[in-house]
Amino acid sequence: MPIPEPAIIARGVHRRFGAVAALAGVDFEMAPNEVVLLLGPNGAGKTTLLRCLAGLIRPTHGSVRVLGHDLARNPSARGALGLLSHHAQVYDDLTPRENLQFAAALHGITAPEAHITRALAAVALTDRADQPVRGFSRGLLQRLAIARATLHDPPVLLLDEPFTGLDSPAADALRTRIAHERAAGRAILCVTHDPRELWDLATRVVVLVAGQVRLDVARPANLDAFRDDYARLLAA
Amino acid sequence: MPIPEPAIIARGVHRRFGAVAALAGVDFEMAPNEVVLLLGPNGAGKTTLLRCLAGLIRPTHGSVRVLGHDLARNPSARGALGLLSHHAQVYDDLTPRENLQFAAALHGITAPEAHITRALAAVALTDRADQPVRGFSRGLLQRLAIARATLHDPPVLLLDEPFTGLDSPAADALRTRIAHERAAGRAILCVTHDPRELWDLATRVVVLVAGQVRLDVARPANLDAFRDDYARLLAA
Amino acid sequence: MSVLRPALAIAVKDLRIEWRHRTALLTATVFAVLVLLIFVFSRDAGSVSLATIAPSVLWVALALASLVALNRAFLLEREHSALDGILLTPAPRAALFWGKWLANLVFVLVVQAVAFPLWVLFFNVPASAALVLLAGVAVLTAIGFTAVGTVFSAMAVRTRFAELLLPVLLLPFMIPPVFFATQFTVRLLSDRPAGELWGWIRLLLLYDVVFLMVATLLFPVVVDE
Amino acid sequence: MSVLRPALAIAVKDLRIEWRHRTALLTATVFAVLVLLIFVFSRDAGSVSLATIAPSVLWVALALASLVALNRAFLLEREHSALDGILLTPAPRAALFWGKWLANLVFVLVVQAVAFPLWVLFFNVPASAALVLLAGVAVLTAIGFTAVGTVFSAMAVRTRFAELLLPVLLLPFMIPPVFFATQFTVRLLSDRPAGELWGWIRLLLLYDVVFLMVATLLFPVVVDE
Amino acid sequence: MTPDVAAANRRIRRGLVITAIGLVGLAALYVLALEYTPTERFQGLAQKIYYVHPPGAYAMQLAFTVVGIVSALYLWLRDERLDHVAEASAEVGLVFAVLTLVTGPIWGKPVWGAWWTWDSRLTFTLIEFLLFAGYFALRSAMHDRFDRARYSAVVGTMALLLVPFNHLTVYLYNTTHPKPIVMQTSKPALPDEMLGTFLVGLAVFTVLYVGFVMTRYGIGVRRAMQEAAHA
Ligand code: HEM
Ligand SMILES: Nc1ncnc2c1ncn2[C@@H]1O[C@H](COP(=O)(O)OP(=O)(O)OP(=O)(O)O)[C@@H](O)[C@H]1O
Ligand SMILES: Nc1ncnc2c1ncn2[C@@H]1O[C@H](COP(=O)(O)OP(=O)(O)OP(=O)(O)O)[C@@H](O)[C@H]1O
Ligand SMILES: [Mg+2]
Ligand SMILES: [Mg+2]
Repeated sequence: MPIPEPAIIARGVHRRFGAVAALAGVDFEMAPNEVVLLLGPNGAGKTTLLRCLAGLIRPTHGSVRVLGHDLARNPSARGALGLLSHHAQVYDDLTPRENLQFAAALHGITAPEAHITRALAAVALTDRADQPVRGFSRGLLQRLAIARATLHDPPVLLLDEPFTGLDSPAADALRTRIAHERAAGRAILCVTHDPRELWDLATRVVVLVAGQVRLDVARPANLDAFRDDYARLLAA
Repeated sequence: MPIPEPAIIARGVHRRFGAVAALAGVDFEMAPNEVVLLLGPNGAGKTTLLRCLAGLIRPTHGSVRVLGHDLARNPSARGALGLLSHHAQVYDDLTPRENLQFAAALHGITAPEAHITRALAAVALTDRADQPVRGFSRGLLQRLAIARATLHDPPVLLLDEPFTGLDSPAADALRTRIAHERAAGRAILCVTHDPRELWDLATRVVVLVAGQVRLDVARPANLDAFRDDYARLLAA
Repeated sequence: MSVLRPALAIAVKDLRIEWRHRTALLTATVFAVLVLLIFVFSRDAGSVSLATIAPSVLWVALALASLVALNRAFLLEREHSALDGILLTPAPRAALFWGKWLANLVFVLVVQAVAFPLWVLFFNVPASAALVLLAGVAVLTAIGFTAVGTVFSAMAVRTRFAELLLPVLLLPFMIPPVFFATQFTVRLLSDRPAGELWGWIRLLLLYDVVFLMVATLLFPVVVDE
Repeated sequence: MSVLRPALAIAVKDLRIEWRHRTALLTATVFAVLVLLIFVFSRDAGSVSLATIAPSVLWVALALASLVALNRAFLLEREHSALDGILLTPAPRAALFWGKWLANLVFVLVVQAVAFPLWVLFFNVPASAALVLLAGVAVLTAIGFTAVGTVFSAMAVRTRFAELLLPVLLLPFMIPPVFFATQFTVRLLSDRPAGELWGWIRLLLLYDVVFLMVATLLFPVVVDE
Repeated sequence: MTPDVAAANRRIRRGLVITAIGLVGLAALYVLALEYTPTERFQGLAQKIYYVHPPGAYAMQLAFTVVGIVSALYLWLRDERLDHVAEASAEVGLVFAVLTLVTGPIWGKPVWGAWWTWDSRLTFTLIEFLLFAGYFALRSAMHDRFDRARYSAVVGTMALLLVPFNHLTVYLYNTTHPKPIVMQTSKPALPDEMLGTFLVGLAVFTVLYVGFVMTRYGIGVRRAMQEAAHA
């Protein structure tokens, strides 16, 4: 299906690390106001794909575009994107608030205070906002990472296993958040191993296996049916 | 309920980090052949409790026993316990096989090779067994961590969010593994945020909130009903 | 996006983290003094007078202390791979360089500010106007060290054992300025004509200009893949 | 559980990791050599002859290089908090100390084995039987450094300032052996009677014995909570 | 306010009282030194430093020795109060070390014409000073209270064992510094008034040391209490 004005384009993306071919020719597009679930076995290349799209690493071959920009070559356009990775990207010696203030400064957000307070409230970190991050529990750290990655309301969001370590209230909050973003016409690409986490909000499902797209369909109606197909796909 | 010859005993366990009271008087017991789900919001103290039981940190007050030993004071008894923590506890520069060989040597496992090969197969790492761990994807690392933590088949297993990052086949494999361990009469304490992951195998559910046990019941029959109760408990 | 604002934000962030627990600063200075000491004790009092080794000791000590100081620069970007967090923002790469460099320079200057007077004290250097000149030279060396060091520590941090790799990369580049500075010091203390001194200062200036430029140019290559 | 087997396992593991890419080894050696060089350059050729500073330079260089080497020891236990993995096994704490110490010792000795001949070369020290004795003394210093260093690096690694803290804690403990060794060297090279030399060796031996014992006793306190 | 905090406050007050006594003693010492003690023939007034400088050095030695012993005891008994004592004594020791390291050169300049010489006692102080600077660097770098106590105890104990080696080092490293006179086995060469004043100096500084440590100890304990009560 041809998509009008795509938010993300990946064309024939290859990426190898030494002997390992993490990505072996990924072709993928997504439009704004899509919520794409990116599934795939461990080591399939999901994280690598996200890092390529974000411009943190360059494809060995192929090209990536986010809102028409190659972020690796064109840093000034990076504000368009938010990446929630496996790492929190914060400083242990600063408090959550200070970490967000720093991020805000780099994003050139003007008058950030109100903004930051809201972001902290959104992940229920208000009461920990002024304690140093060092010693935060895994889930608290993940919440801060979410606030950090989405602070500048980017039109394109890449989420790598965003529900990791979140307790159920926090997970629900994140789902609501994603629902809003979707309504606001953002493009959201979310890596997960448990499609249940975001099934109802997803518009499309993409399965990556061994660095290649094996399945790219509009979200099926029936989750259980899909999970059987998925299991069969991986077994093959 | 009085339990015969408990595998784990925690009596009035307090643990404070600076101003934060991570554990505020935890009383908890579990028998062999129990599978206990440990639930609780982020920052409730679950990881801290596991680390206290494993003897990695000492309670500020209170006492812990694993098969009758305080592991912090009595290292030689530590073989009785396996801890799968948030960190993989492996060396990036060694291969999975080398990492397990090292662990085997420290556990005094004799003739480990066959043992190790089996452990690697159990987590489907056989084909990566001889590549350095550096650059492993999150899920692959988690699988290695599982193999590492359970290499010496300890009678007591502490699992901290063991399903993190695992793809569905790996998660299923882990569940089967836990089922076997349970059948073999092992005591398994498993921290999770999504009770669905291990509901059918669990024999008991314990909820920790703000460093105290708020709920300690035999596993309810109805998961959805329980999740509502749990939500209400956290909301309170 | 402007360079200045993010650059300042980065420098302020670094210095704030250091300031939070002055451990790094304290240790770097104590380290400098200890290097002074270990020299004194590793010399044979019989044959080598303190005056003769004073210049070498000063510059070697300052060089090693800067090394230690530079190490921390990118180490704190490593935990939770915070560096990615910076690279994901539209802040220009130049801003990252200038910010890091500024923080490093301040840090090294503070260390020097403590170590230098102690050197004067321990080696009984005659207090005179010459010392002001010497302090100026110290600043010049600091500028050069930190320019090169900022680039290298950004490289080193991507590797395991960054703290070990940095010295090897950086020390060769420290040899020329250390050499110039020592020669300058020797002549200054045996008060030779200003003409002789000026030559060495010019060399230091040259080094600083060249490597500041090169560093600014190459830095983006290092941080961007 | 026996101490020997896990101790060896730990030492072998460390050395194997090191051998895999030799980063730290290379670094420490290059570091030692560069320190030698920086001295040659930072001295005032006019007034200071190489021969007079040769002893100092040797020992300062070796001390600083060992510092670099020791830093490595517990850094590799930090990623993925592998140290917890060790502490969770029944292996006795003493085994951890002996294993780490052994690895560190081997490591430092290798560095010395490279740096020492180069020193002889650069400072054209007359090659003679005396050098064998000197090498022996180098081993003695290495034993002391690594004993204390193993304990301190186990502590420093628990902080964010490992690479800064270790030198500051360790250097004061390095001063006596460095001093003894220098005195020994000076006398050896100006071939004094054996009696004079022997005294310094005895002091080094005393230092080694004392701190090996203390380190073994205190190490468990550091790793166990 | 918990009873412990109250106790801590009481200890602080007692410490301050003793400190006050010490300060009065110090004033008295100076009256004594300036009024009733003959001015030394060669050094003139400079020699008056003699009544604070060696005592300062002595108090520093005392402080760091206490740190060492208390640290060793902590490793044995694991009593948190011992850690507070160590912290207090180390901090006070640093203060006296600075005093010695400042008065020493002030004295050295007129007497030797040099601010600093690599004399054994000077150098020894300096090394001890740096050793304990490292000790504090470690303390400040540790986040967990228990780890901090354990680690600093280890360093403190090892520092105590290093002392003899440092002494050896600095003494073998040829000394230009006056040999201790008071400690000589033969009758002290000092005029009796000087000796008397000198001994008063030692007493005064001992009192000051005790006062400081008590106060600082109380503060340390209270801090810990409040931290605990906080949660
Ligand atoms: C830190 C730099 C120091 C300087 C510049 C210094 C200087 C001096 C001077 C000028 C004197 C007078 C010597 C005389 O009577 O002609 C003196 C005496 C003394 N100093 Fe120091 N001192 C220093 C450190 C120390 C230290 C660390 C100690 C003790 C560990 C110490 C202990 C003494 C003692 C006991 C005396 C009196 C015995 C005597 O008069 O010879 N000094 N010092
Ligand atoms: N920096 C690296 N160095 C070497 N190999 C790497 C690196 N990063 C990724 N790889 C390899 O590339 C492949 C894909 O890794 P990636 O992290 O993208 O997988 P993933 O789909 O995110 O897996 P997971 O579901 O476990 O997170 C894996 O085989 C991994 O080992
Ligand atoms: N080393 C530490 N230093 C300071 N505070 C700590 C430390 N470890 C844990 N804490 C605090 O103790 C509390 C409990 O932490 P813990 O990791 O046990 O929570 P948790 O139940 O595992 O949370 P999560 O579900 O997010 O993993 C948290 O408030 C955390 O900030
Ligand atoms: Mg991934
Ligand atoms: Mg946890």
